[in-house]
Amino acid sequence: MAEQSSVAVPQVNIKMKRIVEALLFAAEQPMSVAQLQAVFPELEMPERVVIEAAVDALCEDYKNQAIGLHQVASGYRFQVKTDMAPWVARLFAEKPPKYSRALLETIAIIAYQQPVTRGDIEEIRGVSVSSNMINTLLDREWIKVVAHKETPGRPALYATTAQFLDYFNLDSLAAMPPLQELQALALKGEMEI
Amino acid sequence: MAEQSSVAVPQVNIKMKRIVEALLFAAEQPMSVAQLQAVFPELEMPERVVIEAAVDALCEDYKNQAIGLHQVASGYRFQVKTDMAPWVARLFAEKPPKYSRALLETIAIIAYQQPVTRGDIEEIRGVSVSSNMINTLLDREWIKVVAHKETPGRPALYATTAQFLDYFNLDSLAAMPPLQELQALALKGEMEI
Amino acid sequence: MSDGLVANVGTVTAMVAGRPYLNFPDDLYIPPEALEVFLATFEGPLDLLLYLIRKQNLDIVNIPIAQITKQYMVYIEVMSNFQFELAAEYLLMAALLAEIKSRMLLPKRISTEDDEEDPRAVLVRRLQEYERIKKAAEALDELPRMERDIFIATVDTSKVNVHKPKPEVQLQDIVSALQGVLRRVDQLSHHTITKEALSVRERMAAIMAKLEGSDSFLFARFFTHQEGRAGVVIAFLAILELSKAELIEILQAEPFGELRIRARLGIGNG
Repeated sequence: MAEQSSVAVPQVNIKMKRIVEALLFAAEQPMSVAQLQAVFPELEMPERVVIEAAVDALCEDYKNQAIGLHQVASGYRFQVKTDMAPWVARLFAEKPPKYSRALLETIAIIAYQQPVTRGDIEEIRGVSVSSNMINTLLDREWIKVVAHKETPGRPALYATTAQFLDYFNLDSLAAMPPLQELQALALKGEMEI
Repeated sequence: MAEQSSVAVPQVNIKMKRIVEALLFAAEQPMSVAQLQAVFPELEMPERVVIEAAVDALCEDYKNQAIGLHQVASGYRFQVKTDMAPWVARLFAEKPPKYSRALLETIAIIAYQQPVTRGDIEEIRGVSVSSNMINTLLDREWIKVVAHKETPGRPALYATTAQFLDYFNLDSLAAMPPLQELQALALKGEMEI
Repeated sequence: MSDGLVANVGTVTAMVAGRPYLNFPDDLYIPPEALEVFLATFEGPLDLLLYLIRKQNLDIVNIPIAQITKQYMVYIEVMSNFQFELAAEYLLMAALLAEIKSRMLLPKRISTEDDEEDPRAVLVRRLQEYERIKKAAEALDELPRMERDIFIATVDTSKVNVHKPKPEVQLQDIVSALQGVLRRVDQLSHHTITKEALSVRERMAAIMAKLEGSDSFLFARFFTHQEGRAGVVIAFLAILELSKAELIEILQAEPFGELRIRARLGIGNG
């Protein structure tokens, strides 16, 4: 790759390489060349070849590290090299991953308020809900899209699945713990009226 | 760091360095030396100094990259170098959260004067502190109850957590910006009453 | 805080401060809402006092109590003239200032002079303490922090061919996450969380799933008689709830005809 770049591809721009490196590490999903280009202001948007040259140079930079840059279907992503797999496996056995508070809040809102749209969840949480979070829950098959709301954009309506209930060993949603706060809040609402 | 290692610290073990690198990238939270050690089988567990030498060597390796190894309160983590932050911020559509003055003052009091009760915070700020504010800080795991004061009502004593320091990119409380000195009082008689 | 607003109010007070009355000349009138915003920019009476001291370049360690008390009272009176709900702390501070001022007027008794502290000392110390926390909070806000300046470098571990265990979650984690949300909702009272029984919520989701991709169903198709009376009630409540949320439509082709349920068609894309 490095050899190619000295022939036809433009000189690797060091600053560009650093920017692409930072973006690929910070993004939590693979990024395509087009997505990388879109990060730049319109007038400064680099050409495809410039991004590609930066990517090639990064592949070279990380050749001997424990992680490397790989191309997957949806773009480029830094990955742990396969020879490190046994160690990474030991790490996860030692320190099982945890869900973020934001994700727990999201699944809690879906469970107790279903069917809800992402917008509904955002409204209740008061902050935006990332696609990543929804995807994690869909991947885990804890939630599913039950319908689309007939409003502009036809947002998906999410509900919990049977797998979600199975995981928590519940036979129905009604078996979820009742929330005292919920009742207190409802009472308060009635008093205001 | 590299020079030290040739004197007292054991030679950097290339394999060890790669393992530590893979583990730090794979872990989703900062990892301490002890946590890194614990990944190894008991009989092969490396000495602290061996891990530390690997960490030092990695710091050096990433000196010119767009990301680097950084120490925060709960351990080491790879993070994007701050000069690249403006580019990375462009990746995310959502604006980063802003914190209210009330919240910042409350957490500052807890950080600098810990352990403190809610009453202590109110005394310094001169206004009442809502339960919500304390709950928000507890939910974020920025503070925790470390004890109860042996006074009537046994109020909770709050202290900051490692997660709080991690969030603000600090490795210890001592790294917080220093508090301004209190000036000596110089009260003279009133001129106009 | 808005500089323009602060400057504005500052001018008014300067004009008013020297005078014993509080009638605003017409050209200096500030709408009460603006005063409210102004007051809201302060974190409490200490913050307001600090502002008054700093605005006039007074020395915090030697504040002229009479002068500062007078100004503070002007603000408080202006606020209460507009019938703002002043937090009790502001009134408490007014009382404290008045007390200090009156104690300073009293002749000192020779015998107790040594151990009697200057009545201003406690207040000045509190102001100093507060000011340094205020500065510390500003410094904290400036520190590089996650989400704004610090971004964690992540890599994909799914390809290393190891079984990555899924995070384990206890039911209690979900309940406490929701409780956290509810506490916040409580704070921002304009959001409402409805309190339908979960069995109704579950049925609502099931009905939507059934309607997805279908045209419509007869009303009766959603009642499962095997579940008995309770099942019928839950289905009925779920349908009413969905209708209220404008997710479904209940149609009747002719008077006394059978009711049909269908997913609601949007106005723009129906």
